[in-house]
Amino acid sequence: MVGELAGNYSTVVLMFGFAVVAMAPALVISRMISPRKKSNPVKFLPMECGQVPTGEGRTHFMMQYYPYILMFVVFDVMAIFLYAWGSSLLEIPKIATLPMMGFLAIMFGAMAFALYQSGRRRIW
Amino acid sequence: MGTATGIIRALNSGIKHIAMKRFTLRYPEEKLKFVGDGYQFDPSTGVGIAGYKGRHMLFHDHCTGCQLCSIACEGVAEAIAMVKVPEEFKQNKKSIMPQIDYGKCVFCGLCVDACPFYALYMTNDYELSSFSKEGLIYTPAQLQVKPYVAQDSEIKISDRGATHG
Amino acid sequence: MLKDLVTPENANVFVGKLGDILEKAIGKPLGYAINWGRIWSLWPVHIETACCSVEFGAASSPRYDVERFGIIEAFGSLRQCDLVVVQGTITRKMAPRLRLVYDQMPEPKYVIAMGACAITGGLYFDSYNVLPGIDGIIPVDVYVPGCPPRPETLIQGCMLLQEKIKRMKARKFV
Amino acid sequence: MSVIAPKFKLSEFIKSLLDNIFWIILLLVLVGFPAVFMILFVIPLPVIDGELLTPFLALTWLADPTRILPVVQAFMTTDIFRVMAFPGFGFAALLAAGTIFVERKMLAKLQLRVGPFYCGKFEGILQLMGDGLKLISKEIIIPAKADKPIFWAAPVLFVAAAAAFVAFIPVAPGWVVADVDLGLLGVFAVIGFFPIITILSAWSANSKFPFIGGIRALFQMVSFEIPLILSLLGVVMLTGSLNLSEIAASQSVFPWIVFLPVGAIVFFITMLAELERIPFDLPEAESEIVAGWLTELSGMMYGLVQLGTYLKLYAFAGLFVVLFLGGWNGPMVVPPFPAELLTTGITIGPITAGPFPGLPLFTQEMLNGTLMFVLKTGGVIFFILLPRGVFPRIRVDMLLNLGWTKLIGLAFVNIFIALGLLYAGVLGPGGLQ
Amino acid sequence: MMSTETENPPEDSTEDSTEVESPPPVAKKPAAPVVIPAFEKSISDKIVEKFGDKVEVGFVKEDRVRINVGRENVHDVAEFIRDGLNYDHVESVSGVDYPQDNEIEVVYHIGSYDDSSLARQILVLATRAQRETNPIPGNDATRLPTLRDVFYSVEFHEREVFEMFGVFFEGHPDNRRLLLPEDWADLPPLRKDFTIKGR
Amino acid sequence: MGGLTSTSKGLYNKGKIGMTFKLPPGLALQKVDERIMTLNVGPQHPGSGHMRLIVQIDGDYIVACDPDPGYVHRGEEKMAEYRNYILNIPHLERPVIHDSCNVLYPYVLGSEEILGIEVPERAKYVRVIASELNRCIYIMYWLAIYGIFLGHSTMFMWPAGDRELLIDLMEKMTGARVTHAHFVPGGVRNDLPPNFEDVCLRQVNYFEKRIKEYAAIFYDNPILIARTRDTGILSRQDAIRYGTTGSVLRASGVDYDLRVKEPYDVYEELDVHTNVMKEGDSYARSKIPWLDMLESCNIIRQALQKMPKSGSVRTKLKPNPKGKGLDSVYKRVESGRGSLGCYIVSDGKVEPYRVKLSVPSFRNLIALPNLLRGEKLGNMPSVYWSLNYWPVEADR
Amino acid sequence: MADAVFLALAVITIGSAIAALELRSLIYGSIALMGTLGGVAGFFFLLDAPFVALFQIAVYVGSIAVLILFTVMLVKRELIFKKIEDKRRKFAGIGLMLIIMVSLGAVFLDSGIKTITTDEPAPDFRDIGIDFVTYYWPALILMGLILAGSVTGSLVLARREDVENDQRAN
Amino acid sequence: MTSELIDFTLVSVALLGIGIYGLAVKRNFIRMLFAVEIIINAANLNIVAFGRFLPHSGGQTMALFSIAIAAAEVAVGLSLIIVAYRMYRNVDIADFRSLKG
Ligand code: SF4
Ligand code: SF4
Ligand code: SF4
Repeated sequence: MVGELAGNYSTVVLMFGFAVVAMAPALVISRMISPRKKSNPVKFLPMECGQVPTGEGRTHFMMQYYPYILMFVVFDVMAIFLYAWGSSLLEIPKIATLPMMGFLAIMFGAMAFALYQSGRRRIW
Repeated sequence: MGTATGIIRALNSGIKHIAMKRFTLRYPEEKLKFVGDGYQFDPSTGVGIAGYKGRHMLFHDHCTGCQLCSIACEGVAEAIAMVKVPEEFKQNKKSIMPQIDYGKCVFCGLCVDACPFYALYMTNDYELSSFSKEGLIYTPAQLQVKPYVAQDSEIKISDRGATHG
Repeated sequence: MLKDLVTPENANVFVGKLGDILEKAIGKPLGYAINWGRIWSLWPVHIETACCSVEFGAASSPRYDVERFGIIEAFGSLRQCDLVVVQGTITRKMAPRLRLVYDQMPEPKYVIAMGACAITGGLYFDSYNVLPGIDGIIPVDVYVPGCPPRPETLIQGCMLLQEKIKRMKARKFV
Repeated sequence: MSVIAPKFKLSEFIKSLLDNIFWIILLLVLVGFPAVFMILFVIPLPVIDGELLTPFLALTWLADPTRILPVVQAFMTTDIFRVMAFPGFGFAALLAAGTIFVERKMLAKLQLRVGPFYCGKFEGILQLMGDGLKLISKEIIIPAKADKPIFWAAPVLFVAAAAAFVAFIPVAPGWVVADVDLGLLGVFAVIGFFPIITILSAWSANSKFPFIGGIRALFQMVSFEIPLILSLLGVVMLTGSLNLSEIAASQSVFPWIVFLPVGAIVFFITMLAELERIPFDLPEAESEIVAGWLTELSGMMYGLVQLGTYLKLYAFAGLFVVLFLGGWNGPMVVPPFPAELLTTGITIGPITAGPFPGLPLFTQEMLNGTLMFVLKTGGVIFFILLPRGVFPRIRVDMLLNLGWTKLIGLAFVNIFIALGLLYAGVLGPGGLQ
Repeated sequence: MMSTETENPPEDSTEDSTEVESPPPVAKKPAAPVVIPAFEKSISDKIVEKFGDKVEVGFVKEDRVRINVGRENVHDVAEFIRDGLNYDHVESVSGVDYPQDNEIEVVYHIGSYDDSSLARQILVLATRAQRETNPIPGNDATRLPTLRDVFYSVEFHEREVFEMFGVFFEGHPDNRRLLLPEDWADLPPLRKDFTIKGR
Repeated sequence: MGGLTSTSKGLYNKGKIGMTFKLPPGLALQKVDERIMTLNVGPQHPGSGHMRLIVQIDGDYIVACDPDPGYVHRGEEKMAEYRNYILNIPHLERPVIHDSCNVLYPYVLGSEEILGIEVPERAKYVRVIASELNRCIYIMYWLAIYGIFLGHSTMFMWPAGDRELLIDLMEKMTGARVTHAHFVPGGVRNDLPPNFEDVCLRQVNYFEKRIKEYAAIFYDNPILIARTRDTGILSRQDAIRYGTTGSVLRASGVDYDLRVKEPYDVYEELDVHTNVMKEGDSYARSKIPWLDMLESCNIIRQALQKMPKSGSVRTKLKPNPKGKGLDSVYKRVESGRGSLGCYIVSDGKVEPYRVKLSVPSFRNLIALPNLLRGEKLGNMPSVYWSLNYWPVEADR
Repeated sequence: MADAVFLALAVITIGSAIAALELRSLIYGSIALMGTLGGVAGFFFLLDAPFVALFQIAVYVGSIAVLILFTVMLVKRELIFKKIEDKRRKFAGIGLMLIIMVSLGAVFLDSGIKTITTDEPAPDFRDIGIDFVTYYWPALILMGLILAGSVTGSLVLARREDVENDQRAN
Repeated sequence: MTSELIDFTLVSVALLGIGIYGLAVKRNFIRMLFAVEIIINAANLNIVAFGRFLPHSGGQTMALFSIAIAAAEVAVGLSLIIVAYRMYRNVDIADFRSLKG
């Protein structure tokens, strides 16, 4: 039957949904029973250590560390690929480890280069 | 390896302290004792040396209304005002006595130093918080009251740490 | 017919009546519970204004440990705090900031004026740069005198504040 | 004290409606409860223990409360119960709340002080309740230029994602919310949501400090995800399964930490980082960026994020236990269920109660497994909490360096150890386990 | 009974000090100490030798030497003090207002870390700026050359003197307000004509 | 800023002065203006204390930092011109209430010289004991805040608790926890209480034992070392050039301690050891005060031994003492933060003509913008607080 | 049951795909894109390919979406929204879309796959791992090369070694 | 009635159409990237669906490879965006055209 495996995973969604259903009312109730005063013009300004905020709030990007995010996208793929291999390791012949080692070697090379690049903070 | 030993030493030190005695003085139940070894406090009259951070105590039968305390305080915090008191004292012809505003007083004790007639003293009654500013102004009648002193805790040092008790 | 009945006014009357009933039914216990929660969870905002902050620090040290009363020292952001302990002198440069901090905090919020300086200006009553007390800029709930107050006095002030919150009315339910 | 507003406002109306719904529920419970029994005669009832539950039987609960036990038992096998109560949300939230309290008390003890003490008569036991009540009655401030939908949704989603994470953790044999073949991969998939929620929440506040914190959190979580994933590969290789229950069951003799200590250490460190605990709490570093990405969250939003954080903490600790410490395996300490309760009932003095045919609600294995699991989880949580008292916070560049060089290297060492163990025949088919 | 010593009874003249017609304070120190310490004397001699009557020795006490300079020469003298005498940092810069002389004195206390023979010594370099009755800080004649390029450590001190006395330091890169509120519009507060209330 | 264009000769051109070398060259590109963000750190900020730092950051690096003190400027120097020599005491110790004996010390020494008073021998010893105790109290508080700035909450609690041992001693001695007003021209206000020596010795010994335990959790903690080593390096030349003082100076390798170099009161008779470290980084700056505390314990023990067991502690003053005509003195002492000078000008009236406190915090502040430039944002709290800076004192 | 889930997923996926392209705000667009990706992951679940589904969530939602969000936040200038699309172009695009949909859909509906249905169990996920290192191993190596190349290339692209050129751009 | 191959195929076709529409109409690089992602997903969906209905594990393997390559592509594409943004402060394709001249 198509789609029978999906039922197992539905509980995760159920859990997720239950948390949403249980927590959203908490916010609503909180909003209902909490006092509110609107009269204050500065109250809703962004908080900035007792100063009236200046400038744009969303301009901080640690570009010095940007390569790490780029690396993450690629090596995340690699790491989960390894699971496909690792979980079936007991069933495959030993010789079949070699391609995986080759794959790892290539990735190590790339990782070494990437780490070297990201270590040079001045170019980011 | 130095890093690993350092981390383990730090963790060890932390865990060791979980077994140590607590240092906390449980304040509303226990209060620090101001008598005993090394303290300069006279529990029978309730007065301490000038410099104790507690409210003042005024002996009505000594005060002559000479205003010297008020003058001394003027250079510090202007906390003392001289007010009329209803009773008559023979040493106090003008019937004025100091009234202290603890919202201003900084507990420096210069007024105690200044009083030549041994009428004003500092005590160790420090529980002065109040809901209003007016509640902080102590009239001569209030200043006359001898503070109730129930302070009995002091630091005890043992092998497993210092505690109060 | 029915359209005439379901007008905003009628709905409002209906809701208001229900709200009243509700208020009577569970408003009181809920208010009590909320007040109880507020009493035991006073988080002071992290604003140091002058030297009294030393004794404020001492009050949260192991010896006096205000966390026993649910007061957490060194809380991060003012958006999560409910108590301003004005720790001493407010200079003219600091006053607008203090006001801003107070304004930006969420309701309900309480103020403790700690130290002679915060109450009346104290030692600096004649200084050119010091405010004579903070009543002028923010409403104060409890005054803690001293220069600086002993941590015991501060704790006593916090207990007074708890007393005061207990008597305050929690917000109406509806 | 009438509350009639001069003008009709939809929000107020909805608010009042909600109140009324609450009120109606109250009435229903009082009046409607007896009515339920009437209805019982009309609707079809479930089969329990091969026996149809008749309305008559159902009504006899009133006479004999023990007869409700089969129904309870039947209910406990449903998904709803698992999600809401036992291995799911309720249990995790309880443990999370306990963690918060224990953290405060333990930290206080380490620092030679008392911690919460007066709230609740005994040792401040009600402190959390006080905090919760306070938070729920606290105003929620939405900054003026914030992106409102995302700002509102982020705390809820955070809790929900943490709850979804909890769903994968097996507590006792058979007691897991989602018993899936690819549990571990599911965990990775769920972990991937946290950086997104964090950065969206930080971005939506439109304020400087939250955004710095969010960016830091993003970098931190993202770069520790890879060592996290890699460090668990060893276990998967040795077990040959991605099902967390199977992995736990496979450790009945040795927990994997005996063979893969390196992986366990790496996983522990990455876990600390993913949880933003000291020494890796850079996204919330007060002394640098106020409260990091939590800066603009006020009132119950903050409370929800805290709840989510501690749910996540529990889930990670549980994952550590399942993967490295043998899950529910352990010596049997819970005594077997007294059989005479089923047949003769229990006699205390003059009163005899029972027999209880519905019992036992839980099997002995399940109770023991839960006990073992909770004990081990408690131990792991202790070690997660301990660094908070011992270490200072580290810096973001140190953190990234640590994650990308040292931890990934160690994780690969761990993989090769596992490979070596497998191919040398120590473990795996024909080996020890 | 504890012993409270009451040494200072009546202090009645705290506020009104009209009894003494205060002598106009002048920089010239009349009474030199009886024993002039030798080492300190040698320091002041070196300066006098270099600059002649451009400088004036205020006093030579134990560990303290005071040099009074006119505002034209203060930069040169300071450079000589640094390069020739091995003093290397300024401990404090204080202004003193002398309304009677219509001058504001700026006093640099200069010390040395590097030279251990000078460790005890403080060289007091005093100079005077013209005082304005109606000051407009920064835009009037109350000016002095900055010593920041000679002694880096005076940077914040000079900023402070600027806002407290209105002495503008020419050549100082960053003559902004430091301690006072941003909206301070009164007289510079440490001038003598700035009186505080009730006193 | 600035300061890199120094045209002067001699000492200043020998070494590399420029902090610019620390800036990664990519960051010198300030024209990519969107990358630069201005942060207000303070005054309501857990990592600022009572001041504001205007910090410009590019990603994780600080491009410029402009300290903005003055939030506690209370005009003490102006007030001092309106009070006589005695009444000045309470407010002149407020700048650093937890180091109040030391902050009052130069003023008292100076006014003694102006008023021409001799101090009894026993009073001098009492002063030394009080001042050393106060130094420890100050450093413990400083250490506590340093701990919390580094995110180490235990390191806030332990010092803050253990310092109470010494506060207890001070309380026994003077009656007050922090603001003692104990030193007056002519001696000290109160004699030591009976049996003080034993209590003092016991608590100081225990205190010393306690602070030695901080090594494992703090000073030898590898994470702390990795975090503070090589951050905010102040070279020896720069330390001298900026005129820094106290622990900042000694951490940069300058052996300068006024208790040794210019001993006041009875320090000549005591054996004082100066702690010097070469590195000049945050770690060294944070370790020096700790070593200082151990040294202070030694000094206290010596002083307790050598102190005359009885005798007067206060020379009586005339009422309303006056100076002898126009006079000026500059006295300095080594406080918990460094050399603290007091410049008193008297014109022969009952009030001083001008009192100027040259406070170490204010002097160390000059180093801050230079140290922070090119540093990572995460280092800001540790570098800032390692300067041994107490904002209230700097503002006066 | 499966049908209801299928329908819901289809609506979510297609709806959020449209939203991803049409929402004004790029941030919301990215969130909608996440919805699309998640919806496709849901289809994978329905197709009994949980490994692919979880891989999709972990990689697409967990990392690619993060990267996209980061970039979108970085390039948040209002310039992005300034250019208004050509109306005609838009209609042409819609027409193209409809043509493709209708023609391809007709082809599929017409073809034999309409009748294909299966009752066989789904392949086990372990087969994938075995496939990887046995039959498809050259592809695996190629895959490694592509990934390595992409990380190298993107790093080389994104860095700013040519600082002077950059200044010219200002 | 359970869902069948044709249903999945139709969804995939719809996604493909939307993707092509986006690619054709949108002038914003990031949007175009979105469109590409949608197309890739449509393809993946087809692959996996056919793999399921003609039971063969190759479908899933193909999909895995495809996702991985998509990740690589996104990494490179976003780097390109960053570079372009840094140089032109704009993410409009029309402006990139000026690169030619
Ligand atoms: S208290 Fe002393 S000084 Fe004050 S008025 Fe009375 S007698 Fe005079
Ligand atoms: S203690 Fe000081 S401030 Fe208080 S009344 Fe006496 S003199 Fe005034
Ligand atoms: S009351 Fe005293 S301790 Fe507190 S701030 Fe004012 S002067 Fe400082």
